[in-house]
Amino acid sequence: MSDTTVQDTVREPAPAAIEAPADRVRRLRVGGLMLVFALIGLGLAIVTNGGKATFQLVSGDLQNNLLGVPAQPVAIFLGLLGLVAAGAYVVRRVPQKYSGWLAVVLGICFIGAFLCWAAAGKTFPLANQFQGTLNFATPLILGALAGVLCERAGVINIAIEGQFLVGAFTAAVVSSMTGSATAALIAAAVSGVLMASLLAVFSIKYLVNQVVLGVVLVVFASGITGYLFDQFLQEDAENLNTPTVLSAVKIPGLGDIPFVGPILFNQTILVYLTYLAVAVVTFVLFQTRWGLRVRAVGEHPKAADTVGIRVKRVRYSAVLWAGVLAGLGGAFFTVGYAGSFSKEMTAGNGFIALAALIMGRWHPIGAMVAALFFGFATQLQSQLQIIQTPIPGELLLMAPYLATVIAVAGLVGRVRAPKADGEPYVTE
Amino acid sequence: MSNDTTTEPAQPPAPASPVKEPAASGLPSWAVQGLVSLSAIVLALVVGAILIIVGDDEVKAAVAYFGAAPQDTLSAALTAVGEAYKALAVGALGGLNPIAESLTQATPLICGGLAVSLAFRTGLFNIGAQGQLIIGAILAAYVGFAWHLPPVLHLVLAIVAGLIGGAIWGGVVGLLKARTGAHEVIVTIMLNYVAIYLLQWLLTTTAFKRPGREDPISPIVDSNAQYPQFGDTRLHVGFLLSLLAAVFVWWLLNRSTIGFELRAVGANADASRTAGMSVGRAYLVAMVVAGALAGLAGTQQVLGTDLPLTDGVAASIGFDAITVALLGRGTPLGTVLAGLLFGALNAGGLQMQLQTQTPLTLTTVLQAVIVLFVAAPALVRSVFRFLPKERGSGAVLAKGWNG
Amino acid sequence: ACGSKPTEDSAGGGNDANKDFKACMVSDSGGFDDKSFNQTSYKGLEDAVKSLGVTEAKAESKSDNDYPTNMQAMVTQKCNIIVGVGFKLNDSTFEAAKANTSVKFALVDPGDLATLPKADNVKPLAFNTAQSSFLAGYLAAGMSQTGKVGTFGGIKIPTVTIFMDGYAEGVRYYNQAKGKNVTVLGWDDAKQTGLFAGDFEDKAKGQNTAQNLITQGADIIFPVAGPAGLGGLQAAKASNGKVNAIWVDTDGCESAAEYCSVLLSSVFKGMDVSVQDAIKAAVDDKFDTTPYVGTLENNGTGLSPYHEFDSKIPAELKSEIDQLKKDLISGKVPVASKAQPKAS
Amino acid sequence: MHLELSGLTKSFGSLVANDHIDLVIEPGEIHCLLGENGAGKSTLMNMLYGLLQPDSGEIVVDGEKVAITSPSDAIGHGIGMVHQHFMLVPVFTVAENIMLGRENTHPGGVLDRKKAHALVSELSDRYGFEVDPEALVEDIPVGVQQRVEIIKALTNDARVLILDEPTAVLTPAEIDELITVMRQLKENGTSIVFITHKLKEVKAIADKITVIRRGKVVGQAEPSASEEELAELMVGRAVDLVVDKEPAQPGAPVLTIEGLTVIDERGFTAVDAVDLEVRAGEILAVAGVQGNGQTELAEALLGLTPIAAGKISLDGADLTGRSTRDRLDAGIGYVPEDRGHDGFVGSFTVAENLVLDLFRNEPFGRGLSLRTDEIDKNAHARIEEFDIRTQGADLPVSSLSGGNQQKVVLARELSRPLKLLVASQPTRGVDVGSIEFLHTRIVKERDQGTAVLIVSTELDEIAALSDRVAVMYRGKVVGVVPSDTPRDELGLMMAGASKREAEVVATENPTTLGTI
Ligand SMILES: Nc1ncnc2c1ncn2[C@@H]1O[C@H](COP(=O)(O)OP(=O)(O)OP(=O)(O)O)[C@@H](O)[C@H]1O
Ligand SMILES: Nc1ncnc2c1ncn2[C@@H]1O[C@H](COP(=O)(O)OP(=O)(O)OP(=O)(O)O)[C@@H](O)[C@H]1O
Ligand SMILES: [Mg+2]
Ligand SMILES: [Mg+2]
Repeated sequence: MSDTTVQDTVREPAPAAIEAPADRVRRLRVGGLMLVFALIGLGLAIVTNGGKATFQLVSGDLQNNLLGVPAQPVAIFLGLLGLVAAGAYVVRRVPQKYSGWLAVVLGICFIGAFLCWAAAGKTFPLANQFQGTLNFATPLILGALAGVLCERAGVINIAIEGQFLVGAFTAAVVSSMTGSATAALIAAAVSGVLMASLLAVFSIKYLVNQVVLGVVLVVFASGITGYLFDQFLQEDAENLNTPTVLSAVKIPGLGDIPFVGPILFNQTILVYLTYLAVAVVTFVLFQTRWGLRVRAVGEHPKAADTVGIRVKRVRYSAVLWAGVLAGLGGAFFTVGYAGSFSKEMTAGNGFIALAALIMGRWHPIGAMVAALFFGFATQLQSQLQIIQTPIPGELLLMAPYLATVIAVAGLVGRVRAPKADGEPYVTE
Repeated sequence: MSNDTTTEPAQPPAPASPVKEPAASGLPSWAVQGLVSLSAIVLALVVGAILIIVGDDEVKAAVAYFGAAPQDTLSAALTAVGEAYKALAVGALGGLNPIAESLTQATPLICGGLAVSLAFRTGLFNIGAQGQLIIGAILAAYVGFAWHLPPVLHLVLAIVAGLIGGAIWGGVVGLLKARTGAHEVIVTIMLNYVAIYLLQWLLTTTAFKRPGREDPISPIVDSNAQYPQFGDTRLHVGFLLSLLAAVFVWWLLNRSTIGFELRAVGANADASRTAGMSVGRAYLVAMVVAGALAGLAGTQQVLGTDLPLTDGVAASIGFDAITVALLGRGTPLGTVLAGLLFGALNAGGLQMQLQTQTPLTLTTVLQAVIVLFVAAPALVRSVFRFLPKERGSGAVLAKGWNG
Repeated sequence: ACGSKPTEDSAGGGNDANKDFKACMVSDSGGFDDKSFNQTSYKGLEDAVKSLGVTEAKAESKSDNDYPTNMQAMVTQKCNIIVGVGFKLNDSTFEAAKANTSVKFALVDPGDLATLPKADNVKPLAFNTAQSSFLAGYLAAGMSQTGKVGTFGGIKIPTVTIFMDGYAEGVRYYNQAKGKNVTVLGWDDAKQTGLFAGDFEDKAKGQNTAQNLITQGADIIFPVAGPAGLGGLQAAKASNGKVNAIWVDTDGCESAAEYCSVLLSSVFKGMDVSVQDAIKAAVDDKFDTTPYVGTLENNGTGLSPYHEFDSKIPAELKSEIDQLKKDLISGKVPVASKAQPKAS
Repeated sequence: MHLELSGLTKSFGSLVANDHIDLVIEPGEIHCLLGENGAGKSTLMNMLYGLLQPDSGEIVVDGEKVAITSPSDAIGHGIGMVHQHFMLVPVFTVAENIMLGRENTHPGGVLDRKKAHALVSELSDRYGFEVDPEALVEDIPVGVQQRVEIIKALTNDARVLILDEPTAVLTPAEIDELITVMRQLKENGTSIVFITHKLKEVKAIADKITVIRRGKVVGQAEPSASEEELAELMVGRAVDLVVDKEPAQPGAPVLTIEGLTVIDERGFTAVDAVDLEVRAGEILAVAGVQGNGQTELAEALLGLTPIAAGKISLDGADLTGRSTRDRLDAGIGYVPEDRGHDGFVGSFTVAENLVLDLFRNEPFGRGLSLRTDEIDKNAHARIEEFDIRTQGADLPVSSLSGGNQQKVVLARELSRPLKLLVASQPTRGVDVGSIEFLHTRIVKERDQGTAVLIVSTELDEIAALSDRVAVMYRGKVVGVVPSDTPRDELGLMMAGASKREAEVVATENPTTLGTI
């Protein structure tokens, strides 16, 4: 003990016997929710019809690539497995580090049991489930990534919906006029950047409250695209609103992997751009100089300023790059997937993207997972409406939204925004 | 809008100077703010004029021979803009009926705006006024048409039902936030969808369908359950309730112990917890009251203007309310003023459409641009350099997700 | 921008025989560009302007709040006839009609005729699209290679499900007649349950919804979802010829020409014609208030031309459809849908 | 580097924070700035560093007039600064914080983390700091954060280094290290502007002392001047540096803590089975290096942090599991450690903050309604009593200087009858004049029979106030010692030594400050 400079920077880990009260609350809350789901799963398993549940593994002809399983036994097995996982979580039979996986196991078991129940005696197109998930999720991912970039830099982006609309509009018009997919995507990105520059200038330069600004920009985008649609596109749809939809490009090799290949690697360029965007945004944010600075100005702009970083400039660049992503996300609604533009066609997807980014804790991967979760739920309800389950259609329509609330309240819990998110940086 | 700045929940990062400095022009600060807001509206109208000119058929026709007769383009443009704005002004303010119409349009916007303001002052961002309004409207309408009660009592019960409906829908958000930390932005967005699907479903049930009709439309509520109207206009007592609600919110925030707690939690949750306040309870209370206010807006929709319950009952009031609230800087007085502005624009916009066939989408753009400029006094100043300087014109309600 | 100024007399142009007659229209909150009933009705007004030379005025409603105001504004503008579009305008139309007995009113798609209030100056314009959708169902069943046909709606309301009802009945009739077993995915008319996108705006969602039907084997899609339904046509288009579709409300080859290549036909709803007729009657002083019900018989609804499929649809099927149309008109083949407008 | 500030003036509204300040800093000198809270020291330095723009006046570097409009200009002129409030990004690692703004990168802008890591290790070795480059800043104690700040400033190879109150959160041993580092830098020709409220440090290291009062330079002093002289120059009146304090008359135990254990959010044991007792009329000081569980102990007493085990009772009544509200109502007054975070609501007025935990009680609240007249009346009384320097009770507290903000918190807590006062770092960052007042006030509270528990890392404060001292290390109380225990010994105990070890080592290796 002669070295008087030794300071205690490290604390001893708590003895395993005592659990922090906050952890206990969380364990019981999450565990309780897991138990409820496990029991629902088991309950469904018990009422599952005899007979086979058939899952179609590869899109295409419904007669091929089928996997038939005895519905009830499998459901009961999954139900029990889920119950074990939930139970193990509640009584903490697995080291803390792995307990998250229990939730994943339960999730899979629950969905499996649920599908067995729903598809007993019918065919459930599993491959299409994933395909549809991706379709719903793609614009959400792009939008949420745009949000991540903005908000990591400290600028709240509620305007994703507006950026979507403008991107969709521009892509449709440019594609119709030039016939070029590349031109359309570039134009969408540029229009996204234009919208983003409004967001940037008004929030960074004119210090407008960013929440109001976002909402207003959505209104503005809906108004301006609507007005232009009314005044021009309506009248000359043939030349202005007949975009060419991107066609799927199969990636040689990867596209041939059974099951996942056709789903993941036979997609349009926009979907590949989305994959790329997730990877790039993650890498750039966390591994590059620019990313470090972006995160710094979003957390503690003054600290960044004191080390000579131009806070506003970094914010501008982040918001404008985000515009590229949001514009591309908008392009999905027209050239990326659905063709011609119609008013308000993004139908609130920008707000769902906003929710996904918060649910994903302002992390690109988290945002992607949240978007996929939402896409999965939406696609599932649509498929279930077709195969006719005892669940009323009205309830199914609400299900993705309710599921999100349950997931957020039960599993995600408290999230922490970048510290300076929404706060303009003012120097004297 | 309002000069109630000392109670702003937000502080720009650098604390404002502690001294009240007289405005450079010698004008009182509310006058300066008013002048700036007015200039913002003028600026927005200029932008709108450009759009009108671009979209106007006669102008398009005249542009075709611009080289031959440029004055035609000019006069066509001036006529198009002049007529459109004249219609806008007349539709909003030109007489008793237009004014009543503006006030009618403002009525639910004010209540919705208050719902957003109140939550905002507690550090919560309530995107869910839309859903809360819908649920309020559902319950109020149900009580209104399914029950048959004496006058006054019926109306009161229907209003209470609406308040309860909104309060429940808002309360869920507050409860989840307090208990689990679930972010209110996500929950409110999702509950908006749940509410609209719930409404659509209810409208297919016999309990809500109008007898003899298969359409998703409810009976009109009993006349006993309708807000009394002012004369022949569509303006109804609900408008007075909106003003009362604003007074109530003002009292709650500034003159009650509960409001003290809400504002404290909104401004600094940690210090509030340290001072013995229950942050969770504040969230719950704020969302319940906010929900009730949005529910009140719902009652104004179904009990006020002779409307049955349909899936369009909420229009976009819940979303416009966000703009209204924030344009009003989160204060009750500001919210009322912003609500009136929006009401006037809505009423005037309809008239502009009718008279000059200007699409409603243009009104939407105009609204957006006006708010943008009103919220950015610095921009307006840089355009109109003659405007007197005003202290603290920096951040307008700067505030993020972090409360 | 360098042309010469048009001369005065050519500027007016066209027919202005009745320019003192003002025909007006109020949309519901869907707006006039909804690619559905508002838009088609408005086309009727425009046609009337062209053919009769009347003056038009229109009021688009942004929300349900606007109906009374817009109706009143039209009255104030001294309209001779005011057309309200959609059942949501019933209340305000009848109210305005009562207060302004000298003005004539028409009401497109007012829902059940039997329970409609009576007024001396309101003409309801209803459509029995169950009949025409019956034909569409028969056509779809006849053209399906997979033995499965699909349909989906925007929101579950009678103006939507009436199409789906007729479609399902048509397929069933085909099965009975031919001893086949074509199934309908997306709508069970007995249980009144089926597939809905949840709104009328989200085209991508509509497309994905259609794609889900296609995955289940449907090769003819019948989307009843306005702009979101266009997504269904896009899904068909994206299938490269494997899947085709039938459009609703208007002839899709005209209103959504880019999808003509996948459209077997469309179930048109002659709102434009009936609106124009109502206006014409008013102009000619022959206005009456007997509800108009567009049927196969009066050609107020029916199947649009087959356009690009004209050559691909077997002649036999075509003639069966023609026969079926006659049988439906004569009542020999009954339509069960409860959503049909019941004339008073 | 020769630096000259002449006629620098800065006002905030009508308040002139700096009024024509002239200052010359010679190469290789350590120049101390002294002044009361709110005197304008930080304002002056912020102008020098480009964070604030002067209204008038100029900055001359090596004979050349320069314009410093942003920190990057300052960095460009070889000026480095350690700020009074940490300028660290809490969610970044130490290495990330240090590389921020001068990142080494691989091609394509990819961060070279290895280099940053090495740089941190190198610097912390060179100056004897122990800093883990990969630790998240929010996870490390404030003292270590301060070292990170210093490393940050050092990596710039600044020729003028501004240190704005760097020692407020350091232990005596850490201050010693810092002084050594400052001397090293001085030898290399770096000039240092050093701001502190601790006169001992000033005397130990300053070459030159400039005193600022109310925005004006009021004089220079020699390091040989006595503490009393310096204090008087600062405050403008004679200051009692030693609190007059009668010996304690301890009564019955008021606060009893048994086996208190707190597990923090990261799963570490922050407070480890602590037993303590505080009696009526005595001041117990909890000493310890920041991050050894004192904060959590205080928070647990108030119910702000849930406890994992143990029992807390006040006057025999069990408080365990009760809400914060109940505990405040039971007669606990609480001054939190981080006033800006937990002590007040910055955007609320002084008057509102003075009733932040009283607004529901008579006379401020009656039923649901708030009686603003009573609140105002109270504010004027408190402002008078505590000499809170504000230009009005209706101004936001955030506009007050640090010392006055602290007075607002203390005034509030002492304005109601208390059984127990828990005060964490009651005078952190407060000038000597205010310390005198606050200490006197706390002792007066004790003399009225209130039990007082002070949490402090400040040995001077502990010596001045305490009747007994409990030293905490890694969540445990390593010993409870009398208040006259030598400061070197306390310092060693705070580093984990037991009382006996500490006695031995302290006599063998006296520290600079311990011997002054
Ligand atoms: N007295 C209370 N009643 C109800 N809910 C509460 C109460 N106190 C806190 N909560 C809620 O419980 C949740 C967890 O509270 P906790 O005190 O752990 O959070 P916190 O201290 O704000 O978090 P952080 O440590 O990140 O600041 C929060 O949502 C909080 O609002
Ligand atoms: N951004 C600001 N806006 C308004 N007033 C300010 C601002 N910054 C500082 N002040 C005021 O200027 C005066 C000088 O503050 P400064 O921070 O320079 O004091 P200081 O000498 O560093 O005090 P301390 O010892 O408490 O750190 C104080 O009265 C303070 O309230
Ligand atoms: Mg200072
Ligand atoms: Mg906490």
